[in-house]
Amino acid sequence: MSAPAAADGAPSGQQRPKGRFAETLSHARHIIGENPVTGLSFALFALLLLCAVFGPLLSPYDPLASDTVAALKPPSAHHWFGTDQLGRDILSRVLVATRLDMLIAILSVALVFFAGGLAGVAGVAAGFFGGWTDRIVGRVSDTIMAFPLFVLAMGIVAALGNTVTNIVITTAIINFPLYTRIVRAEANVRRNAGYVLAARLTGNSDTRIALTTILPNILPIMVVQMSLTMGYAILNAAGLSFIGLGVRPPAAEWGIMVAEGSAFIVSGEWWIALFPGLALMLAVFCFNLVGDGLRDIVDPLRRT
Amino acid sequence: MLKTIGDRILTTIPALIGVVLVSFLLTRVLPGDTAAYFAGPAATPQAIAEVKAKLGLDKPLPEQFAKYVVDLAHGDLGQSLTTGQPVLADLTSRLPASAELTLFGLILSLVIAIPLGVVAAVRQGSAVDHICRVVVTAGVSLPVFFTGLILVYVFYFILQWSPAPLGRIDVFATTPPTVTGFYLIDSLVVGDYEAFRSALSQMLLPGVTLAIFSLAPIARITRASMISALSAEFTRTAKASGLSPRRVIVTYALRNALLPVVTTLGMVFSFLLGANVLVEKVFAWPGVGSYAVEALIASDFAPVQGFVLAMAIIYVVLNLLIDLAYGVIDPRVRMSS
Amino acid sequence: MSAVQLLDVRDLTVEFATRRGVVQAVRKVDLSVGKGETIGVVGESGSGKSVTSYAVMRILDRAGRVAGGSVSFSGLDLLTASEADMRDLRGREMSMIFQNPRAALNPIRGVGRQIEDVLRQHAQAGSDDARRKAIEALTQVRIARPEERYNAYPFELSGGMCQRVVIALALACQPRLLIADEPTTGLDVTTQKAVMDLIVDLTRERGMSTILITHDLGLAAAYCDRVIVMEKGEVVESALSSTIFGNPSHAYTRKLMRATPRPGITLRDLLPEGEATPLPPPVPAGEALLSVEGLVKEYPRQGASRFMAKLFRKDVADAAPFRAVDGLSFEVRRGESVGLVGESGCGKSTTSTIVMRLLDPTAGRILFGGQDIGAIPARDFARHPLRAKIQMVFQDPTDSLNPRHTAGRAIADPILRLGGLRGGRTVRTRCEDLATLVGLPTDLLDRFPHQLSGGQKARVGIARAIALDPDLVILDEPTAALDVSVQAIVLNLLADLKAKLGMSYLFVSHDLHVVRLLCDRVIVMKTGQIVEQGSAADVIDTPRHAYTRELVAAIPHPPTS
Amino acid sequence: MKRRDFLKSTVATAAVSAGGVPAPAIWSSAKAQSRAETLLIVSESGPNNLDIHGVGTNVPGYEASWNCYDRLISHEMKEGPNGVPYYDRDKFKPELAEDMNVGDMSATFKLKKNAVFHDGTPVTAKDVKWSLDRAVTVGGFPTFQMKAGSLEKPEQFVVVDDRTIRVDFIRKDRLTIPDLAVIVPCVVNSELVKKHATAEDPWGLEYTKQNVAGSGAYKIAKWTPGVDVTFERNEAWTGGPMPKVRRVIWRVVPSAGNRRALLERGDADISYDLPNKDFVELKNDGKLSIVSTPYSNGIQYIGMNVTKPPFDNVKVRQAVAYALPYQKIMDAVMFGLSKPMFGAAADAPTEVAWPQAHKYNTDLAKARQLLAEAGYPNGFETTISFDLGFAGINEPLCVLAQESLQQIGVKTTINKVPGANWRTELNKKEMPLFTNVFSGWLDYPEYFFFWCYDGQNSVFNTMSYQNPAMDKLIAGARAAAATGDKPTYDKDVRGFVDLAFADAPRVPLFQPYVNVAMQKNVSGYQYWFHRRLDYRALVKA
Repeated sequence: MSAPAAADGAPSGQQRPKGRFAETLSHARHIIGENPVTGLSFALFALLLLCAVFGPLLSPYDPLASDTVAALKPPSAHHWFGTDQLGRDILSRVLVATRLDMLIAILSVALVFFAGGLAGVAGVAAGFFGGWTDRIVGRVSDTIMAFPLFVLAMGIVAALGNTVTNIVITTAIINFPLYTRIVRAEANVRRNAGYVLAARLTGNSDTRIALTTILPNILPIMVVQMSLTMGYAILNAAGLSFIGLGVRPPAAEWGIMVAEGSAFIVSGEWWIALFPGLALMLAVFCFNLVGDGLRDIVDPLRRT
Repeated sequence: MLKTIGDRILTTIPALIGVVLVSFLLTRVLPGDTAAYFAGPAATPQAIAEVKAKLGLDKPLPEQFAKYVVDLAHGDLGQSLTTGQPVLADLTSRLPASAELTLFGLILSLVIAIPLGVVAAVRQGSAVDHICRVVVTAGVSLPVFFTGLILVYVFYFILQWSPAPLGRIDVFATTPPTVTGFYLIDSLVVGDYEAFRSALSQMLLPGVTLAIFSLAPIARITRASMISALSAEFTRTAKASGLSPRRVIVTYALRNALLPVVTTLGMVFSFLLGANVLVEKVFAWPGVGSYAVEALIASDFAPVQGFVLAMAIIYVVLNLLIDLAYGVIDPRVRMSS
Repeated sequence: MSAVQLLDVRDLTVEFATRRGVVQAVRKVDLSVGKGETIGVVGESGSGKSVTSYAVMRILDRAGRVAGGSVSFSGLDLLTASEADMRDLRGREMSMIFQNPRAALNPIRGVGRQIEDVLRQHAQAGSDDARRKAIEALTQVRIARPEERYNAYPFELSGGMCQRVVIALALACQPRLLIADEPTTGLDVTTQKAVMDLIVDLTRERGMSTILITHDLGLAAAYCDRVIVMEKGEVVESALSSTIFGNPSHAYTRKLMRATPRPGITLRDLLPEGEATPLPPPVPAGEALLSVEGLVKEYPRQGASRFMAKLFRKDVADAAPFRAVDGLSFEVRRGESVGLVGESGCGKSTTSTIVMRLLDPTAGRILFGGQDIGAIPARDFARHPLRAKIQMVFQDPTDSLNPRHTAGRAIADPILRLGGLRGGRTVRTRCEDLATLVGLPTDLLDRFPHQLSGGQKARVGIARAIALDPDLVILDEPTAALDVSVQAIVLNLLADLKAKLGMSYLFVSHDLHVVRLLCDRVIVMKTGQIVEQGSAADVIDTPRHAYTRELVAAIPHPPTS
Repeated sequence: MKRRDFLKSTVATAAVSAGGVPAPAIWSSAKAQSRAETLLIVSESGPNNLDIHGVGTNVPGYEASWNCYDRLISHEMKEGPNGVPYYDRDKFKPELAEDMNVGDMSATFKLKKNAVFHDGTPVTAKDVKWSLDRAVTVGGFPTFQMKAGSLEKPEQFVVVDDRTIRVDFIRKDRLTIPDLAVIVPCVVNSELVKKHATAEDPWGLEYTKQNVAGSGAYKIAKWTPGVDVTFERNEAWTGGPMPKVRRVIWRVVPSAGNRRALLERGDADISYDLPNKDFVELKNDGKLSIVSTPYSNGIQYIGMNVTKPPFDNVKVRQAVAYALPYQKIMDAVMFGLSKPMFGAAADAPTEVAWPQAHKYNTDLAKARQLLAEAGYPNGFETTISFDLGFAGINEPLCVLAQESLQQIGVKTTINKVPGANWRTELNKKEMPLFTNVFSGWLDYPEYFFFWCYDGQNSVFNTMSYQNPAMDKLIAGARAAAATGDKPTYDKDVRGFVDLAFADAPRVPLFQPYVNVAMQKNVSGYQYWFHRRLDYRALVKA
């Protein structure tokens, strides 16, 4: 061939191109460096994971052991967060609860991630919108959206029983439309992209395009959504606990601890509700900010 | 005009049918036994069976559903066990309370969140931006019932700045005559400033609770759409034409940025209706949210169904209104065919 | 040069803070504009021509800052002037117009109001006469029925009309300097001519100075007194238009000039001197490969916003369907290259998409090698054996590559799906062969699209299209998004490949010069119909149809030496 | 406190002056006036029906019925255990009746001459008969309650003349007269209700659900279901001395914390449902007056379903009885506000009374030993259920029980049953282990045992306990009570109490207290068997 290749050199000089992963990592480092709040939230997230894994080892007392003599003691050197009505150590309970709350958040979000994501993709795959699968997915989402979501959650838990499994399933159900909506909207943006048309030209069926071309490009956005919905999952579980439909006692869970403690606020035992409330807030707060941070990391516009 | 609105409403019918069906099925598997409730504390199994037959609960589900739909068509939503009233009457008497509170919270939230989002976008990446982000995220991270309880504790119990959390109006104030059902408006209509003041001070804490919870979505979307509007080419034209920063930000960027905000409002409103359920419980607010919670806890299914249906209809109407608002703001939507 | 310059830029250096440290986008640029002078600033993308103008207007975005030099505007130092002073200058003393005029206008504000905003800001009008003056401004840019247009929103106006509004906005306060940043990019040639003529007329009438920023050397030369050529942030040459074309002194200018398609040259003439090899001999056209008969595509007029339209205007009738393609018949023979030319909205893209079998026609037959492929639904065609035989090169090389796939994977995709090849090694070898064929270094096969240059991406796209030895390749404006020097290379590559592989091309383009260089025959389309077709040379050199004549005449002609 | 008052008043004045119109000043003084004559009650839930005969009337509804309707007779007051007026189980006073004549197989009542219903029509014997007929035939709870006093058929109620009614006994039963003084046999304005009766609803229940058709001391001025009820004094009341309180507002405040805050701030006058801890603290605080009275004939207990292994084994039940953390529950759950029902001295004789303490104590060694003897040396797994409607007490109680049982190897899962579902669950008799409260309106041991331990296996025999020896003792005591055979009665009562303790199908924990918190200026609280408030005696200074 005679046409020269020299005229259009690579943009970033002769430096060996980094792998996609390494590049994402360095991008992430940049984002975190640029935004202190994001950096802090990632650190907090790591701390929460640590508590979830090692919580039982870290807690100074048995979170379930009652000690009626030491009931309702304010924070002190022995009990940093004080004790509750039955004399249980609140610090220990808050630490141990991390695991259950994270479990509810992660499981429910993982569930809806797969269910919602797959339903969305199925809709996309069925002939790039307009297929009956898509219509069904759309109708189901519309129906769920038309419910006041928290009341729907209450209804399902009340009907099926207040086990952790049911709380997880319920949370997944009420978040379902969020995911299908995102998948549909993002797929819609991309369905006329050149590379999607190109994939059709190279003999890919619609289903294959949806799975191998569109889905991987939507995945990062779904991951961002995941971290945001994890926060809502915990708030939702807490709300259910407040009206008595949460997890079963004596399991330590932040929402139920706040709910139990709320009766003691007026009488001055603020610590019973405050510390689990703070833990709850911190976790949700952290998930939200991590979501923001992830969004910055996956956002192609923020890459230079 | 009416016909097109009608057409638009028709498209929401499948979702409404879904809501009716799901709420029916859901309430039928609620653990409580209505018949046992009606039969009283010492009922024998036979007595319960009799009540069951009387209420039609012994019929197969499809038959019960058919009856439910027929009743619905006649505007009969059934009777509440907990209040003993027809559900329709309960809903109509309580809906204004919830609507007033939710709207109040939403307006409060808009008044705070939009300027906050604008400032964060204009000063993108600055300390102000980070602080706004942290504050609004903290707000949405608090469980609403917790916020409510803390506010009551601080502002009513400790500081005594707020009146007793006893519902919509002071116990000893006269309730304004019903015009709209919104106490703030009704009291002004009759010129009863005492009632207005009382209603307003009662609404402040729950309203603030809701507003704190809804700041984040509004502020975030305002910030995001403001950033894209500020970097839009028409904003650059405005700047290059020497327009004042105020004009550039308000007339050019903000007006455009409000379009996505309006779209989000529907989502935020339904989000608030959900949060309302808990807020009403904390503040003894006589709205439909607390009504639904009590009913659900008591396995009282007629009110739950009625509530869900009412909310679904509100949601549909709201989205219609938002579409209309969008058309009013955006000439492209209004005029393109 | 006259002694008193209106704008005098000396040693201007602009830096941008980026991820990889500080980048100098503009380095020690000198530029001066005299009263009544029109200066062209020419360069390829990334040459710093727009940044220079933003620095002058002081509307650089947050990341950019002026690192050195001076800018004086009729004696006032713009770099040290207060922001309030600058605001007063912008729009009143110096104005700017941009490319993509529709986006440059506030979409939800009436155009008249937007002009009023500027007038009032600069105290050129009060509440009583603002409307009158805005309408006057619209009249001056020769907008028909200005009173009616006053209330129009940008989306209701055509691109050319929008650009007139933007010009009206810029000239409303009678500024002394107008900076036009690619004012015609994205507009059709006929519109481009009208807009440029308008700008030149108005600025001459008022004795204004103008800076025209463009990538199109021909355009600059045709309309400017002097031309400044920029490359990588630096000024490489500054000369009078006539001399720059007659006797370019800098190598870059020469290269740029050569690469600009113009009448009376061959493809090889586009390439820098000494790099051109003889063109392969023309292939005699064989039997008909593709014949399209009576092709029609209709779209219902009803959109998603029909509900809105009905709601706000009562008189929306159920309009007849819109005919994008209206009874088209043509053929492409084996080894032939056919150009499909027309302005935006003429139906050329719809036609190519239907031929591509990504869209079903409303009526008509598409015979490919004798088989009516129009009868096979588009959704089933993906798995049809003939799929491999019709391939396409897309307009935007960036958009057409999956950001998550490496170049190698993009090229391998058709081989794996339709090529019947199996085994990592075989496929890899085939990819490397293809890469070599299109002149893509094989070590780039492991890169992701964002790590490749525009030209490299175009090569990947071409390699993918030819991977299955197709009979027909549809080229959808394959060079529209590329700089001219890259375009020259890609066009030559395409010509070489065609000769080598014996393919036929259907080349969709709006650029008559390019079509003439690459194609044997040309089809000119207007509103869904063919107005003229024939050999490329005949149609362009001696157009018979009035529309074709108009198109040819609208192409800017640089002064020839 | 002074600063607070000052703040409050300045805020009020500021608001008034800010109003800028003369009207608010007038409103405000009227408001102060009405505040002084009004009693504000706050509670967790309100009535769903104003008529106790109604279908599914809830407990708050009983309070409305008690204050708005009159019965033929009522109880006298005596001094209770804590010096508070306490209804006298054995002494009756006329209410609508001006006198009562109890014969061998009937009782005759003469109505007050000037007794009128709220609409002004006089109360007649016809109304009384109609009302009693209604109670025994309407079904559900009222009919059941009437039956407890052997009041079963309309034929038992005979109109003698316009102002005289005779109640015939179908059998000798010492509960018949007391049963005429409970809430159910209230007298309804028959003419008024009949006007609203329909073929499907012959007793006019729909009408009386929303409207009061009685002659009682209070009328309902306004009722917003689930929100509030406003009672106005009936100025024409003849049933007793004119009540002191002109108006009662009963406001539903679901949050217990808010109820306490309202009381402490002085905004509410009375509340009787607060967590025990709050009552204890408020009592110690001294700003409010707190009255605590034990439930008459009521206990909270842990029940075991004797048909479900391993609870069919008496040793397992006894092991549970020895494993329960009685004192911990008293301290941490009840905050001392209840009467212990455990740990009676080993040599203490069984009393002829109910409730009374049993002899079990927390003794884990003994519990383990019993469990081993029963064949469960390593314990077993089961579920402990409670009524979510009373989670404030039940939840910590179950958590403590769970923890304690864990130590003898019994692993339990806690099952929260929503309030509405609790009765259904009890009726199913499938819960193996649970906690519950039972208390009888009629304060007689044999009444309690008949419902809770008898082999007829009523809904209140939550343990499905069936033992012929027990049945015989209960029947013996009931017969002896009717005939006044005190020695037999005493022997049988001691017998069934001993048997209940030895067999331990249910383990009493404590006798709960009715706690009422009132502002210091409120007085006149009386304890009634129904444990609700009687507005007629209350006084606000």
